[in-house]
Amino acid sequence: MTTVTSNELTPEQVRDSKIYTQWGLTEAEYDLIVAELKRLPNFTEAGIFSGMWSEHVSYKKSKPILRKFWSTNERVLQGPGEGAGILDIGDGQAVVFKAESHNHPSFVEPYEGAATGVGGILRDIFSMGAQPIAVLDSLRFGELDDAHTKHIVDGVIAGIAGYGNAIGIPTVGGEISFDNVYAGNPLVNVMAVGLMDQAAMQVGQAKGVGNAIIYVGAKTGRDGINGASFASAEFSTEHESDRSAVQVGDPFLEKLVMDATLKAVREHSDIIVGIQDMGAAGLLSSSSEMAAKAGMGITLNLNKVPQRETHMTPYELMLSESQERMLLVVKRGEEQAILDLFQAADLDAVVIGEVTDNGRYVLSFNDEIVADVPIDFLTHAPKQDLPMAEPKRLAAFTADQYQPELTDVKQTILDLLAQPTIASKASLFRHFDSMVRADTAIKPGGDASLVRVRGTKKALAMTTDVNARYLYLNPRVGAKMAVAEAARNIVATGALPIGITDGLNFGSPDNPEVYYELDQAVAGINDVAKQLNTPIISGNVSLYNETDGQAIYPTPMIGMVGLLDNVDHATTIGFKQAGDAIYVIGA
Amino acid sequence: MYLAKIYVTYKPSILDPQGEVIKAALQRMDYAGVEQVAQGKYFEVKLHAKDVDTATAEVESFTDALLINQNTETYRFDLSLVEDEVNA
Amino acid sequence: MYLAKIYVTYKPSILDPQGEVIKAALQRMDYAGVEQVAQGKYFEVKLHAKDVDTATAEVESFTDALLINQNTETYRFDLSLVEDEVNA
Amino acid sequence: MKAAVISFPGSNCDFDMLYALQDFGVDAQIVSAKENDLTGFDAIFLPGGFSYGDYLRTGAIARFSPIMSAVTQAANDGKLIVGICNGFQILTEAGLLPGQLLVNATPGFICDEVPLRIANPKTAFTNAYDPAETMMIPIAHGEGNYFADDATLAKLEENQQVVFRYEENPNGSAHDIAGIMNEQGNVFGMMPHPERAVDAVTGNIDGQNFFKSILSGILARA
Ligand SMILES: Nc1ncnc2c1ncn2[C@@H]1O[C@H](COP(=O)(O)OP(=O)(O)O)[C@@H](O)[C@H]1O
Repeated sequence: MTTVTSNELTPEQVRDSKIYTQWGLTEAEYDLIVAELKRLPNFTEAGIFSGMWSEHVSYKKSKPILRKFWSTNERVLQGPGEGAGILDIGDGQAVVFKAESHNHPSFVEPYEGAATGVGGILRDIFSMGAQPIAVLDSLRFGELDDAHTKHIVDGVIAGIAGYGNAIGIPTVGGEISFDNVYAGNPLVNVMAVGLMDQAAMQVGQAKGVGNAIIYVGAKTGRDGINGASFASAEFSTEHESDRSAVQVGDPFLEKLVMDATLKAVREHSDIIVGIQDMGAAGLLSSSSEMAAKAGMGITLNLNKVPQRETHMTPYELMLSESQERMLLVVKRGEEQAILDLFQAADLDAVVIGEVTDNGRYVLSFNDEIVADVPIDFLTHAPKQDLPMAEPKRLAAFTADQYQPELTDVKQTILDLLAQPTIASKASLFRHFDSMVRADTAIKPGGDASLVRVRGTKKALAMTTDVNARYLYLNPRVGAKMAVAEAARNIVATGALPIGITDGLNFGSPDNPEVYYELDQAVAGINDVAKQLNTPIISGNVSLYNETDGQAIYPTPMIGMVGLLDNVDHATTIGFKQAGDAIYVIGA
Repeated sequence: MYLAKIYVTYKPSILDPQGEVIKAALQRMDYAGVEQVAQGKYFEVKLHAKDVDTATAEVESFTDALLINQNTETYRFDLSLVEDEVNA
Repeated sequence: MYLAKIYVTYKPSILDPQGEVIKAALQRMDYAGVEQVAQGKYFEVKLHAKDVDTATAEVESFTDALLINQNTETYRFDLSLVEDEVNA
Repeated sequence: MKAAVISFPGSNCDFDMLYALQDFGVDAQIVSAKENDLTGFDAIFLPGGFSYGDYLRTGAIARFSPIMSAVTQAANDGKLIVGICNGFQILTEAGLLPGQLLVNATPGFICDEVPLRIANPKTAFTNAYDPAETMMIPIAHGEGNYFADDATLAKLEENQQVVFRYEENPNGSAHDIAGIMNEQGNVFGMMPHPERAVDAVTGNIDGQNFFKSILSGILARA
């Protein structure tokens, strides 16, 4: 039986007020929960279902399409489904990478939104046991003649710099373009790349009855409560009050957490069962997903959770998106070694619960059970098959619609070069430390960036690309072109493309035309990925990028990584000497 | 001319990483009595305005618009009349 | 418990680039009356001390030692007695 | 020669410095800022990064780390102390070097490679360079604007304590100062990062002579 903590709505009040709809649950979903539990969910339970069943956490709307991604070949050690994907690069080493979007948070609060995006993607990498070695970004803004857009651009650039520079992971590349379609929905995608020994592979699972759940890192505050359902709701300019959902990052603390986590993996891999970062829907999604993947249950004592603020409720503790927090599962009886290691780094590390074998998600608070639900049910949002329809505009396009008329070629070229999207971005990316770690072999300014693998001759090339206008004109062909462009950028450094991560930025999937674009973009990425033998091993989905009904262009950011066997063979973009012949190759 | 002294602090629920780090440092330095540290910003702005009401309105307007981040920060200010200086 | 509000500013001779940037931005935003902007720091420190003299001495000591850099910064502060909270 | 590279919480160029020293055959190791003894070392390096997040002021909190009394002792013993970027900021906060590093004249972090000139070729940090040489050294900082009062600046110039100057001042530093040393010439700090310019793979080896200078200086003393 579950009880209700004071001041919260009773289960009946939750039902009658339909407060859950404000958290993003539909009435049908609520009814399903009642049927499964055979009772009314209490306030905390309704809250955790709304968090877990949000699109941001469950991908309930995009999953049917994401399943179509081609994600296996001889190099893939870990495909989609974990914190990040992993590829074999030989010699017992592996490269780990993933992309993440922080679009809505960056619109609301540009500096912190972008900064915490970097913090989040780095946690995804080091929670796999990998040392992050590089960050890239992919940014879309409105046109620069608008003061508010300028404010967003400055904040986002400063935020990426503020976090990445401080934590000491170089931001080695990225891409930026400007188009008014993004004025109310800027895109802030970040990608991180890490390096690991295959022997140290960590996966986010909570196995083994009695094993300890250890909370590590920052204390929990009310930051970003309902951030996950917030990110999944269409943005309306009228909802100023949504603004409190933004969290603040602390790169200094994350550096301590990162170094200590990697040390724990190096020194205690025998007793660490799983590691997971707390991202969207914080403690709730990390703990329930770890248990679900292992087919286990979990019980947490919320009074043990380190708290920054007073009087926090179970609902708030579970849904808080305070940054710089991790969850570890450690073999029963061996906790102390891990606690000591983190405490030596001046970090909070606390046993907050344990793995059980009953398949239930049980939360206690002030000696009362405040939630008790089946984990499988909690972590499997009801699937949604959404209708798709070819956008009407596509049928309307004709091939000869526009013919450029060039009268003054020189002037046209100068005009093109003056376009912010085409002009050099050096004035922006010079704010990013691209050289820290002293491994950056090709810095921003070339086609792709190249980072040496210290101690070997190898290097990893990396790039982010997509031209969304092409997708607007033809989602499938445009997506193919994005992958092809990324591959060309990788090849231009001398490296062999080996894998892809993506950031799928789209409008509302409830619009059949947008859902069609998403489906076609994934198909297009697959087409070329298979030809190039570059599986899609990780990615991120950001939907509802619409303001007042106006969707962005379909913008699937492609992050690609390539492998160069001998860094001495790297090629850079500049012409080398007068008299060298210039070739144009390709179609 | 008016002098506005504007004190900006984080809203109560916002994380203040700087304050935490400074508190820990003071405690390490044996200032054991220190219980809590919050770091904010402090602005001194000199402005011309025809009267104190106009000055007040102006300070509120630009503080909201630029000096603070309304998502995370809050402020209070004092206003006083000061001598115009030739070279402020 | 005492609450010290500490206001830190640059010494007059020190160029304050952040203040200059803010002033220029305010003027661009048509706050034409703005004559001068200085950005400083503001700390709120809660501390236990047996009396006000001890508290004053403590605040002066740690502000000189840590909170300011005496090459470039100066400060003033107010001290007030506040309620102890169980969980501040 | 035995070198210590101090790792403060938040240092992030500690390993870059360690690897650079090891590339030159130096027996170098990382020493935590929580330690308090440096007696076994001939040279001490304070690396770049964001010690304690650079909260409050750059270097302000790190300066009170336990290791700093050992660093001060080593400085008084005449050992070489080298602070790069955040290390320079820490040395000024600790009073081992005069002045302070303020926010860049145009506020904002900058990462670039900038030309430096040698202001004093006869130091333990420059003796291997051709005095007329201009070198490109990476910078990466938001607070590298060197400030000192006029009397201090005059003294620095008179004693030839200015070691490197920017050819094109990127941050507003007084007298274009990129690096200075103390009067005795054993404590040195600079904002640019020579340790990022030692390996041909990164496309820049202009920092090599910095390390060669230190090595030959140490050998000459021994
Ligand atoms: N947001 C950014 N962050 C870091 N580097 C960037 C960013 N935007 C552009 N760059 C760098 O600028 C160079 C040119 O970028 P871009 O104009 O997008 O070229 P391309 O179209 O060839 O990809 C690349 O090296 C890229 O890494």
